[in-house]
Amino acid sequence: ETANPFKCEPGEKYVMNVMVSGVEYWFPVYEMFKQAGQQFGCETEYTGTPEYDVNKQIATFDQALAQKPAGILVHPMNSDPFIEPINRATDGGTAVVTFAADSPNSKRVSYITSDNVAEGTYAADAVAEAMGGKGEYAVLENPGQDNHDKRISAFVTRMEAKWPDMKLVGRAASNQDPTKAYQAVLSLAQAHPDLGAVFMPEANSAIGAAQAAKEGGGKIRVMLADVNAKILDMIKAGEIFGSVNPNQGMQGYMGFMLLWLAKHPELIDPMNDAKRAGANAMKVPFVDNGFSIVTKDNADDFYWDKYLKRRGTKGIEE
Amino acid sequence: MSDAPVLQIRSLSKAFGPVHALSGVQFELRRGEVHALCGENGAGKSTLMNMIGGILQPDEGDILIDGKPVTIASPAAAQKIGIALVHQEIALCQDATVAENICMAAINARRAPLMNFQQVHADAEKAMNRLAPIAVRTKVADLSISSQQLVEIAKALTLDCKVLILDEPTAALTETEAQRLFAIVRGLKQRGISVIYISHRMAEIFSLCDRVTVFRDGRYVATEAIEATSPNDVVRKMVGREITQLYPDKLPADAKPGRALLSVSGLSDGTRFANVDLELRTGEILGIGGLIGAGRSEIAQTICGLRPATAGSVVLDGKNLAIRSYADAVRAGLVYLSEDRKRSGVFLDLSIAANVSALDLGKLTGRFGLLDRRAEADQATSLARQLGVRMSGIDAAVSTLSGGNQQKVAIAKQLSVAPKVIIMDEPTRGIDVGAKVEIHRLLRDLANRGVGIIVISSELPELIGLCDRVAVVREGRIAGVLGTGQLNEETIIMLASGVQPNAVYEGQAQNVA
Amino acid sequence: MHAEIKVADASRRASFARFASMREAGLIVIILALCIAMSLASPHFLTWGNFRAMLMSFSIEGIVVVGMTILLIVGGIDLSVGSVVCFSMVVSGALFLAGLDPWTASLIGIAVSALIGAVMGFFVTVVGLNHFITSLAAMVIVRGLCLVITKGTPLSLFTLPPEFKAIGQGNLQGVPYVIIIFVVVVAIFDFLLRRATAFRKVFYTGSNEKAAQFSGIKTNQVKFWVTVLCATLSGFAGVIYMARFGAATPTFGAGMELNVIAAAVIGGASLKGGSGTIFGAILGMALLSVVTSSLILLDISVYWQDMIKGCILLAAVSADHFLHRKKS
Amino acid sequence: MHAEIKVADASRRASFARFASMREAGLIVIILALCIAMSLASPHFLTWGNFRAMLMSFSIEGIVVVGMTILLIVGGIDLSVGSVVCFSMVVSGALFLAGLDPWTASLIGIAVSALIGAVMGFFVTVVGLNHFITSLAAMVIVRGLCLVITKGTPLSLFTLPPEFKAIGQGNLQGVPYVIIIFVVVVAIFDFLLRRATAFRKVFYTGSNEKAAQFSGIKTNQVKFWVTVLCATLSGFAGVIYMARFGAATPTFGAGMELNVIAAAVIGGASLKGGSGTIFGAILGMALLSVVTSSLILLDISVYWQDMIKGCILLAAVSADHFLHRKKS
Ligand SMILES: Nc1ncnc2c1ncn2[C@@H]1O[C@H](COP(=O)(O)OP(=O)(O)OP(=O)(O)O)[C@@H](O)[C@H]1O
Ligand SMILES: Nc1ncnc2c1ncn2[C@@H]1O[C@H](COP(=O)(O)OP(=O)(O)OP(=O)(O)O)[C@@H](O)[C@H]1O
Ligand SMILES: [Mg+2]
Ligand SMILES: [Mg+2]
Repeated sequence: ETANPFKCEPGEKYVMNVMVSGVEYWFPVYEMFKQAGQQFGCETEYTGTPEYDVNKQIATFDQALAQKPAGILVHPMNSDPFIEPINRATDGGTAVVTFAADSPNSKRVSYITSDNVAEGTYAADAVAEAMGGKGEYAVLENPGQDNHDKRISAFVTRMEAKWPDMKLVGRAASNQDPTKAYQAVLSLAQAHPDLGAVFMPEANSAIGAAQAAKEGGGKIRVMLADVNAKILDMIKAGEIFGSVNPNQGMQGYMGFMLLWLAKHPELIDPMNDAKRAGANAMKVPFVDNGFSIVTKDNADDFYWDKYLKRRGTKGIEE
Repeated sequence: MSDAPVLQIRSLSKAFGPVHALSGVQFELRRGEVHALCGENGAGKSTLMNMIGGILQPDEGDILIDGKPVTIASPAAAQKIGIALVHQEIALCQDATVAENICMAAINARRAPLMNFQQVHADAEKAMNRLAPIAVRTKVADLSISSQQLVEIAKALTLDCKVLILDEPTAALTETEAQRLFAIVRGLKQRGISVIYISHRMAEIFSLCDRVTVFRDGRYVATEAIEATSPNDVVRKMVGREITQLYPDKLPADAKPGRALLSVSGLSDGTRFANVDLELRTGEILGIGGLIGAGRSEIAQTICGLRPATAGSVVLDGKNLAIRSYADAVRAGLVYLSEDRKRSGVFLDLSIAANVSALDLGKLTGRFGLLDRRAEADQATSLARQLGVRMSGIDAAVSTLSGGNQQKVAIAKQLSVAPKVIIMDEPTRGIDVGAKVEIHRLLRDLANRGVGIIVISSELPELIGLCDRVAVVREGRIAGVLGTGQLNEETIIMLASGVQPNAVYEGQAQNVA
Repeated sequence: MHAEIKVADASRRASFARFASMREAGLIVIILALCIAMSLASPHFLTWGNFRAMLMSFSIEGIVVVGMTILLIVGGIDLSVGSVVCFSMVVSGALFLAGLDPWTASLIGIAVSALIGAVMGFFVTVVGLNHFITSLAAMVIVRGLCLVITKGTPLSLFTLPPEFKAIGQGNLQGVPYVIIIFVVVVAIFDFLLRRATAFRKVFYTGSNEKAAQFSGIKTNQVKFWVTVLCATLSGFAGVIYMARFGAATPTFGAGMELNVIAAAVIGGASLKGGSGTIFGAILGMALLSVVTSSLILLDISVYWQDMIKGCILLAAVSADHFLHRKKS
Repeated sequence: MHAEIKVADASRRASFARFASMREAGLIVIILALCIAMSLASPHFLTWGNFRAMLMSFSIEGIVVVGMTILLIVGGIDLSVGSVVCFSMVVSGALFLAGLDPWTASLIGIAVSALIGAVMGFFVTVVGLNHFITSLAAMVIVRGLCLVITKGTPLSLFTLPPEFKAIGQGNLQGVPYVIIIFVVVVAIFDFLLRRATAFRKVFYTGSNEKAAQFSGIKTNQVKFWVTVLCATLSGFAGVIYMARFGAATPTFGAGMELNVIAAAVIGGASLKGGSGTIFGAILGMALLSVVTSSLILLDISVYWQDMIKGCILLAAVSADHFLHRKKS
């Protein structure tokens, strides 16, 4: 009798929860999350703490949970601290899917991310190829943030494994601060006049690093992960070599799907032990949303404000 | 053993960098005596006391207690061997109550883990009431400087000591409180407690003490029994010269009254005083007397715009003074010297020169709004010389000066401008006899040159000796104005307290007993 | 009978006067006003779930606030609290992973936190540096130690025994242990700070160090022990965080110091020393928390959250200031 | 002849004594010692390129340090500097993108920064809040405004005309304009702070506010204008950052306040007011910068960098303290 099962009940609400909620990385994720929600006739909400603080993020998660939503798409700032809140949510009937960072030991039903290791690996290949497989490179780090650390270590590992003539000459902590990155790259360039490339796992440092590289005569290739308008402009101008950018849109869209499915396991009659074991039959442990390589040629397609204008939406404010 | 003096100092020296505060001084305190220590400002009196009290360590020399040499490493150590010190500079915890301040040493020594506030309040009340009825639950920050001085004394009195050191305890007190203190000191003496008493008031020394030791320039000069000496003699030993005239000549009685420089009428602040009328004429020095807490300082501060008035008017040199802040008053030529030099008189961390120039920077400002440092130095040097400030140089921080010398810097600041009227609140507080004479002469000179001078003082001889007329304040009202002919201690005390003088002293006697 | 009414009236008035004269009265009024406004604006506000979330969000940090307040009273400051919280987590966590039982590991974690406090106390009292610069250096050094120990990756303490995790995650008839511990710590220290002889010396030292010395108080000892206490409480908080999160992240607690100091200052502590109460500081913390969670509940756009939060904070502090000033 | 030598000797000794008695002497010695050690350890240290890099890395922040130092001297503190730097960038950037020429846009950016200072000054002097809490609220509010204006994404100011970008990126015969501007600002304010009448009042107010009032100084005015000055200099720094990076990022400058305050305190400013010099504060900044870039030059592991940095900082400050104390 139900012509279309892919519809939400009235009041069925899905929430996305993040830390440092004011930064743009999340916006495309939520945008597609929201679009999926609209297509299903669901309510969606964007929540999180503006601060970089796991304790505060958990507080917002708990608050969202207190309103008994159907599902939460969460980016857990640290994995283990979220075990208890996620389990509490799941036990209370709220589906939880993690994205971009995982809480593997919790009862979340799915995890969707781009592959940090693949991102780091690709970045390494791209840099090394451009340098003819030979030269000096350095990395700027943000020690302590898991996905950033993964990208860095994948980058370095790949260099060591596949590009024996690429030499790692420096590691400095820039902690997502453009001025620190600026100083670090200037210092590195002093110590290593032949420095040919620098890689960093996020976009904030890149602004400072690129400026330093430019002042150093433009010999240093700046490679990073993530993009924003400024980075895109610099890529187009040749001041930044390139960026690996996760496919945020799919992260949001598929994230919603995974949540919705997890909330509606009754739609299938599982051909396994899920029912007897009391497990969620719609569990999809891992989804890779892929990533793009942003270079001069395709940079134009990644501007967020242009996308918003084209779509006529208000982004996270609805 | 009982023959040994309670406290003996042998060839003790102390230097602060290039300044030799004390060089080879000696001192001896017998059991049950009240021993006065005299000397000019900066002679090293407080420095010596600070070493006995464990706050400073001597460079050379010995301190003997009961004949045995001791090292007094800290104030706690001093207390342990029975030395109590009332500091010249008030050192109280402003955020704590009077009671807690008074009982602080006891609280510190207390073994029980929890406070017994009832006991603290009771003990403090007992100690405080011997001196003055100050509510022990008030925060010290809410007290005037003179009340704080009383708290400081009460604090020392609670200690179980055999040597009590009083470093200028009466500098901010009026006759009434001073007399109470003396009665207490005499009681202590009877119980065999020895007292070192530092003061610049000769009358007090000669009525209270048994012996007197004089220091000059950080050196020991002499020790005499009180009966064997005279105030003039002590002053001569202190200053190194004879002081013939203690106070400058007053206006002749038949002099024509000058024009009104400052007229205050109907001034009220809504809380502390009401309906105050005052008039200051050119050529005269007007005194303001009264008991502690009578509201003298408040009246003066209100006249100058340092506190808000609710009613009344102030006319300065014929012009109605409509001021919103003290800065306006200074601009109009009306300046005020605070009685509380530490809290509002000087900048302890800044240099002497910077302190002296604080009141009128405009005068020292050259082109482009830059400070003329040479003019600043000249001004500071000349005023410091005039007032006899003992210092290592005008670049020294005021905190390195002795109490009296800090007061001189505060006065120098007022004198650095050329105001129409100066109101001085306890100007000679802590200042030695010689310098006092000099300051009084300066004030008289200024008065003769047409500058209006108002002196608020708790020291009756100063009011009587210096001023041409004295207005007496009682509980926020002018109780009366006394002219030259009427100026004597009894009349002032009577006006100030509203009782016959004899009755006042009897009341005190009962209180003490 | 008429007289009786009057008496009751007078005593009511007296107890009202006592309330109004409390330093904390203004804050309580403001927080209540905010809560009432919020419960009208959002049906979700006045729910146990929401209150639990708010309480949980500041209980552990509240323990750090206790130490900071006492340190502020003595005239000090500790910028390293966030690092020390993290260090305690990391040390306890690493020891647990190395095979120690979690209780011993936690005790050691708290002990090394106290040791850090002692080192800071040494630099402040013996070397003579000020608290600001000492604790700033400690903040950087201790954070560095966390990185060194963890090599930058969070320690996963999934294997912590449930009875240990219960400290952070369990509850007693619906009331989380974390909240109970918080309330007990606050109550004890609030009481001690008001009544204990030893803690009065903290006020005296902070109010006028010289005067305290003149009364025989060994102010350096006082400052030393308060510094140690603050670090120890931070270490204790770290252990509870570990139990709560089941993890030790090397970046945890960054920026905590500002929040903690802000709470204490809103609650009446002065950076100049000599004043402050624990109850007030906790109210300050509560105010910050209520404001933050209100904005989230009202679904205010994240772009506007910070701005509105700051404005409410400023308004609340100004209102408190006026209420308090009128009183005195 | 003998006498002549003596005179020369004496004058040399006198000028040495004058140097040794400077508050900054200790810091200079320590920084030089670090530099010598570094030039032995790394051949790249003693190069113009490296010094240029170090100077560049702290020159713009150095302008903020100037304002902060003056504010600390008056007894205030400003936690909002990082936010205001960012706000000035964001406002100027947004206005430029809206079509204004960059110079006018920058002037407006600086003006609104000054306005923020004025609002803070109002709350401090008229309402009577303290600087800490006022600037904390301002920090949050202004950061929020940055988010509101940028909607969370960096403004790309790629189209800034080259003559404007030159402020941040160009150089005059090899010396970057940024360094020139920095040196000029520092020199002017150091001079003014030592010599100008107006700035003398800052010392009076910070040293003893009540005594300053009793000297006819309108201390509230002084505090107000110093607050405005600090915010204005932050705004100025923001505009230069914009010219350097050609972007306005809404998260820029977070955490800057601690660095800036640390520099001033290392350089001799006291959180209690009344003391501090600009030259000293800049040396403090230089010390922090030398340490940071040394660690990078020596290729120390990132995990150890923080720890070593903190230890050097602590050692340097302790050494300075001893040098200074021996002198006095
Ligand atoms: N901390 C210090 N640093 C430098 N000099 C000091 C310091 N303390 C005191 N002096 C100097 O030591 C000398 C003696 O000072 P002291 O306070 O003992 O004088 P005093 O006799 O008590 O004077 P007064 O009657 O004014 O109180 C003075 O010249 C003073 O400048
Ligand atoms: N609550 C307070 N806080 C700070 N200072 C106060 C307070 N109450 C009074 N004072 C200060 O105390 C002084 C007033 O002293 P007091 O009330 O004893 O009057 P007085 O007649 O001047 O007495 P005396 O000068 O003999 O002490 C003023 O300088 C005033 O500034
Ligand atoms: Mg003295
Ligand atoms: Mg008075």
